[in-house]
Amino acid sequence: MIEIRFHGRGGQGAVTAAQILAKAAFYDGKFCQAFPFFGVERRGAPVMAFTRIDDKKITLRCQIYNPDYVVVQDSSLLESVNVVDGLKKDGAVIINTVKDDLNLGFKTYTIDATGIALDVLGVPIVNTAMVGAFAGVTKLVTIESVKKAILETFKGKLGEKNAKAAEVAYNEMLKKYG
Amino acid sequence: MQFPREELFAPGHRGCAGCGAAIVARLLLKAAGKDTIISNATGCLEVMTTPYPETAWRVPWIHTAFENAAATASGVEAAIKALKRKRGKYKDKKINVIAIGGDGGTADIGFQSLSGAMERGHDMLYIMYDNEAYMNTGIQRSSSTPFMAATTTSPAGSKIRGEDRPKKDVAMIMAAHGIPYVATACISYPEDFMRKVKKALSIEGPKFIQVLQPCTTGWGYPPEKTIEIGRLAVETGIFPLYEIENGEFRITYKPAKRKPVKEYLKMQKRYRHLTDEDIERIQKYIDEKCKLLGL
Amino acid sequence: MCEVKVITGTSAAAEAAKLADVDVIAAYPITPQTTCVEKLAEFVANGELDAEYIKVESEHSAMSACIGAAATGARTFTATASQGLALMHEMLFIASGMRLPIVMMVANRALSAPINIWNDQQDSIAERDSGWIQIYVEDNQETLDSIIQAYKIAENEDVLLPVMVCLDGFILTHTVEPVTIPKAERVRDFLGVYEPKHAYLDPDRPITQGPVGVPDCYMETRKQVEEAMERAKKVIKEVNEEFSERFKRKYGNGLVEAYNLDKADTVLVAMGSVCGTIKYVIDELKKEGKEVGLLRIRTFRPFPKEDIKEFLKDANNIAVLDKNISLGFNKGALGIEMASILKNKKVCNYIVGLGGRDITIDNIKSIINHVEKAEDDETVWVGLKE
Amino acid sequence: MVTIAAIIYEPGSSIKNKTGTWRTFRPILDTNKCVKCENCYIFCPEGAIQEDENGNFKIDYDYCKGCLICMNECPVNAITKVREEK
Repeated sequence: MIEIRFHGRGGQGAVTAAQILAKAAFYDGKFCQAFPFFGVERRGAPVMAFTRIDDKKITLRCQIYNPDYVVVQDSSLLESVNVVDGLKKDGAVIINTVKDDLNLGFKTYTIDATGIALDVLGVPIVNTAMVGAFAGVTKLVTIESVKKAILETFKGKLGEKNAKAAEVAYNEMLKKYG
Repeated sequence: MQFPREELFAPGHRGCAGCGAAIVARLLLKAAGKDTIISNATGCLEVMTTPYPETAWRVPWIHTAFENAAATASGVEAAIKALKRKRGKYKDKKINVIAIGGDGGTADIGFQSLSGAMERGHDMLYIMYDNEAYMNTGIQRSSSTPFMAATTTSPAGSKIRGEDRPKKDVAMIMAAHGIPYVATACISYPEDFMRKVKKALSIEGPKFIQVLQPCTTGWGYPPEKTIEIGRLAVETGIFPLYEIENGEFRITYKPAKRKPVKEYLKMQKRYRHLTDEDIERIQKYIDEKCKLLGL
Repeated sequence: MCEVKVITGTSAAAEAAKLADVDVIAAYPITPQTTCVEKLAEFVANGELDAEYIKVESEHSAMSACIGAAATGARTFTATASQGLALMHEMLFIASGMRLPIVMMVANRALSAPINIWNDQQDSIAERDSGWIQIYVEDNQETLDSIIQAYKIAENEDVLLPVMVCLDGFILTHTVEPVTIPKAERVRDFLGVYEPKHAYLDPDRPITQGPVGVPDCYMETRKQVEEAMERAKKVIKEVNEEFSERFKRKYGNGLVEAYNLDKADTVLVAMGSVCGTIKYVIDELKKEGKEVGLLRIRTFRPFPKEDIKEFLKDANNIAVLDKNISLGFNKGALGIEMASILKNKKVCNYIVGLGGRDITIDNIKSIINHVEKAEDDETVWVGLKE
Repeated sequence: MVTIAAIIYEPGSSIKNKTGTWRTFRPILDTNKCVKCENCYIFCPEGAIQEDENGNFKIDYDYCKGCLICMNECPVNAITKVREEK
């Protein structure tokens, strides 16, 4: 079972990202589960969301304490949140940043998702790009399934743009990390 | 023949001799006819008409609790709509959904449920049978108890002279909901009450009628005076009869010359503690109110 | 072909109500139920569901309106949680006393004070004596399936009682996972059309519903509800069977679900989503060569006494988990009832997960360790902070 | 046997309950004086005053509780009262 934790800010769609990832895994024929951190955070506050992916039915219902991956939607979160808390020793961080030399003590993959979002969507909403980046780094889900999940989540033009953002991020990660 | 003869409210109920609530029910059903469903709040009327296995009702009738006759009726109305549309039930019949509650079940504990039902626009008529106190539990004050009336929880003592607050104006509050029809009525004017019920039922949407109903036990007068006292409440201007149709206010009965309130108050035990000064105070209060209404 | 969607528990509940083709919905929003009633409003607004949706001003009126609608012969649905369920308290007894087959989703949530929007099961447990059938589900699929089953159970002539389907707030209501959604025709075929014979408000057959239950008849009406509860046990099992034949999914025998009981001397007894975590731990321990069992109580009302006794006849260490507490008795409701029917066994009670406290894998393991070493019946509050 | 949910299936079954045994005074209606104004008919809380086959109003003493509203509201004094002696 693979466990993923998303960090974002309220209103940035971290929960939606976790759900899109779960759906993508499901379209790839896997079992999945996604849930928000059950809090009372309003817009702007740091939030978390979680995804579980497995080859068999997932019955586990507790929260995720030792994720395999951490996805950070906003590098400014590093100031207030210990994003690598509980991350498995061989786990990895996928983070939205323009920097290339972040040392978080774990294997770290960086991407300028904000740049991609501004380019493709015209707004700095990075959640779909980050799912694409996750797919590019981990290959745990196919980009086709990610796009399908995005198109199902957002209707019409918005869906197409978001699918595009995911694809751009996916390709960039492939290029960058092979 | 002045009045319809069909009796949809059967004799044998357990109301007091001279019960005004029974007269409300009887007149209401005569006006509404048999294609009517009643949602009855807990209270005198419900208790006296349905001790198992006896019912005085010859129309479908439901009681669930005290504070929710309007919400229950909302469900009935919605169900009729859905069943008509989805399953062809009730054919083309127009069914009157009528909720009925006492002043406590309407103005106090049922107020939120009533406001919700009226605001949501259900096609229903709400009847508040107003006897100005909680009679079922033994004459405790409600927000509809008039100024200075003595009840068991607003007794006339040496310091406080009965109810210390004026009667809550529920009909006007209902009018503020912007519903298409609001009226006041009194059982002593049966043609007027029945005409209002019929008119209300001919209008689609939420309707509200507050009907004054003297109570021999709670007000303290001999049972034969039920109608006479109701008439005096209207003739003195204490309980004006009006209707508000689509926002337009109209007095439906104007006494040629208003009688002094003393005539009304003197007949009832709940007012026997009043001094001439007290009566004067009430007269002034009523005069002012009547002036506002153009009585 | 059925469709599989990755959806939340509340969406699964809304899909179920749609599949049951309910006639009247009356609901008031409350966390964590809201997404269910929002979804239903969407279905009605889009014409996907032909129902009257009454946007009531309180939960008390939600249940009152459902009662009015059910008494008129409509299939009704509502959903609530926590304080909302508590506000309905009075009307719950009236719904069952009037024998109306209302189905309600309860998104289990703690009761105030202090105010807490997170999961435990105190809200529905507090209504255990209300005459409602209570089904506690483990996942989102079971939420959907149980709501469909609930109509079949509630409307059965031998039952005629309302049913609440309880799912853990957030843990299920806000978690997405794959849910198979059956075809509407097949559900329609399974449920049939609701044609009430006892309760209907129709001017052509004027009856009086909800009269004064004088001392001469009241006790009999109570006994009738108790007898209907007893008959419901059989009906719930049959409905579970028939459902599994048609839809290929099954929940134990309908009343309880046994997991790895055969070789286990130590058995955990629990309700709701925590059973999934327990199953995970049982599988892990099995790999280590240790056998632990789970008896999941699916229906807390009617309480499956006979099945529990039978399934637990060989178990010696019984650990009962409760997401509720009977204050003043220091046990949870399930713990109290289990102890009352398993008189000669060691039954320890574990108070867990109150107000959203996470129930971890380590918590479950510590419970197993504790019950195996305990000398006598004990109550332990698990995961308390210093 | 108590019906399910104590539902009462017989409309108006309260007629089995003869409330006429509660009276202190018995109203007597003089049909010769009656002007058929219908006051007594419409104000009776029991509906105990109905027309007979000849079109005359008649008091049904099985249900009349003796409240005497009818007497009070009769404009021509066609209704009088007598002490009930049983």
